[in-house]
Amino acid sequence: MSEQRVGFAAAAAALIARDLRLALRRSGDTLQPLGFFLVVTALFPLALDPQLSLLRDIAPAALWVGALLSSLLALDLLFREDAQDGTLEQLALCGLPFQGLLLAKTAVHWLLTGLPLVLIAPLAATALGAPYEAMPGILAAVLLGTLALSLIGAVGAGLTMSLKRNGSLLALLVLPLAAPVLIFGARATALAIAGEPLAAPLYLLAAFTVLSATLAPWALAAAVRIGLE
Amino acid sequence: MLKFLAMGGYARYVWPCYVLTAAVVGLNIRWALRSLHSARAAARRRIAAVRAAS
Amino acid sequence: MNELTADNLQLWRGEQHVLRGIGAVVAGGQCLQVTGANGAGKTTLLRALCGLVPLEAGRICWRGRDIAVDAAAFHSELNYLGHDNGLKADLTATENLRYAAALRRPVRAQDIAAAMARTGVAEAAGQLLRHLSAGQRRRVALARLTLTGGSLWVLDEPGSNLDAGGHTLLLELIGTHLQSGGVAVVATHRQLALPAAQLRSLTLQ
Amino acid sequence: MAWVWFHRFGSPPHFYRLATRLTPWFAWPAALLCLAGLIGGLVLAPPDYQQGDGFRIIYVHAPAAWLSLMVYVVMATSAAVGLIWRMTVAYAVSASCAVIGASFTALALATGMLWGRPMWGTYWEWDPRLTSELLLLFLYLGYLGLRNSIDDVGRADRASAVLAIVGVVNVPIIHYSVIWWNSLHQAPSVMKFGRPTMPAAMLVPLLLMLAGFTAYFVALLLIRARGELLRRERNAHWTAEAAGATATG
Repeated sequence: MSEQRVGFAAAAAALIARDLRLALRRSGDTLQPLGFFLVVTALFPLALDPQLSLLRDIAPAALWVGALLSSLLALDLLFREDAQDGTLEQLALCGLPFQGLLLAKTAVHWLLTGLPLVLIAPLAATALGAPYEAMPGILAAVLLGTLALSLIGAVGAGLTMSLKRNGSLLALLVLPLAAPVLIFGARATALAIAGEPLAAPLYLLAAFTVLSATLAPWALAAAVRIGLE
Repeated sequence: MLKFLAMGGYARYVWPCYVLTAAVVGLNIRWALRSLHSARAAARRRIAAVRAAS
Repeated sequence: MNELTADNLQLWRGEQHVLRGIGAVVAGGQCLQVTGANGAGKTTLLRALCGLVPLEAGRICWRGRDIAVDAAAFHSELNYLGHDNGLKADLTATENLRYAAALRRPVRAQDIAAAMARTGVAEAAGQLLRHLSAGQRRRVALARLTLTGGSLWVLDEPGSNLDAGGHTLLLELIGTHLQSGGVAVVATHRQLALPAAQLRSLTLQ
Repeated sequence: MAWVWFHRFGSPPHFYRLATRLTPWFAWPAALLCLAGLIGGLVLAPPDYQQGDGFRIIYVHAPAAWLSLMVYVVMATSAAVGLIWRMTVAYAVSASCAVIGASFTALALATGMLWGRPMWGTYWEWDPRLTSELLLLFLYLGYLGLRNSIDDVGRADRASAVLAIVGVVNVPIIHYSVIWWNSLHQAPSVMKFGRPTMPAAMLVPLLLMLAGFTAYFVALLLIRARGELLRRERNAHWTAEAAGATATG
């Protein structure tokens, strides 16, 4: 039987198209983390003081703790369902580079949960008293931060995808590893709000994101293979 | 001897540290030995079962 | 020459010694029928043959080469159907088949329609898998099998949820696969009505 | 049915016998080194000009902090060896490290807080070292959480190996980002304790304690690894003799 093979790019594109179509069909799954992010950031003023000047100091913390937790919330869906209905093992057995396919899946996951977070972060920041000039800085920091979170979180999701009662284990695995993202991201946001140059933390955050992008594929493929056993 | 125990007024902080350390050191020894003995016992049970079966 | 060989496979699942020195040779045009009680390790053996489960000892070779050495080449010729169908409930049958095939071979829309007609689910083409019966979903999975081909089929109880017509269809599909020189490993509870020459059998305790 | 077989890489029976023989060679030196270190540290070393006798906590705090980090590195390297060459012995070593590492990280935290109390007036101070130690404890808890939630030994080994490797790459990054974060808000904390500035009478006991704790860890590791090896070499013939089953027959 002549076996013309399909290239990796075509297969990855099909996988991305499939996941996007699925997400559109079940838009609930993608909107939930966003709702969660807005609720968390809205809680801080209630807990503190309506004065914008005061909120401005805690805005970075509120934004980034909210971003961290909502990314975490969305991560659990990443592999769990595909592992249960058998599509993930088909990916593992199709003979194409598994790391690439999993990276494509993580990219779609970021498009659906990370990017919307980036887009509404300015909205939440303004609600917390951030001046208009701070928006570009906040956008850049949240963009890099959510990318790093998706990459590290995907490894955690792979490790816990086939565990029955996963509960807070995913958070316990991912949050310590994401501490640098929180530190550099919040610092960059604080500088952006204060109008000072924020190159230093932004570059450090970018460096961490690049490191995650190099380390995650290997760890992701290894974790998912073990989960499929 | 009493002056030694007083630790120059820091006794409240120094001795608890040493007690804690002794506890952790001791506990780890106990856990390690217990883990080894339970593993050997399990191995003995498994081997007895295999011998009984074959 | 298509040939699958396995020798001295050893594997534990927790405290249970599931695979105890399993050996088998399946040449082109032959089907290895794996039988055994529930929990005897049929699924574990099949997943081990696909390379999904790392073995504690033993070797599996496809065309004389250890599958761990060049897994990508082995997997590109392998087609695995597990207990669950490997299909998405929120996609229609056609979409499922298109995306499944996209991982392996370029296929045209009419190939998909032909495969679904072949397995008797043509009428369910546009419906979400979620709305189909278990038997229909299994037939869509069989359509995926015929669509993506592959010289080695590893099927884990392919007949589950199938009606009588479904079983005869399954035997036809396996028959044509074997005639074209393909190799099949099938875990089943019912004896496969295949000619003796093509059938080898392995029972797990 | 022949169930006599040996794992391809690294021969478990050899390691088991070696571990049994070597344990006392690490246990006794550990005890002697620690005894010498304690006498030196608690009795002979002069009080610190700034912290008085309070500084003597260093003789348990520093070794515990050193152990917490070294054990994680040993755990990750043996996990990597296990994952790459699929060596049961490496997985046994890796599995033995976690509890030891976690308990000494907790000890380092506790002693750090007790040491901080007279200095800072509070039990907890977001000092870069204490914060890194706290994050390291979370890494250990994550590792232990993952390992305990998988029942099959083989899968638990491989999954926790991946986590340990990802963790060990992040440990320095977390440490330096915490230092970077801490240096933003305040001057480095007063507990600056550069080792070279310590006079010999203070330094020697510290080195003795560090060596003693390391030897103690190796002895513990050898004991635990023997047990873990038996759990993983389920059917090999040599386990009978190791488990003392031959005597009872």
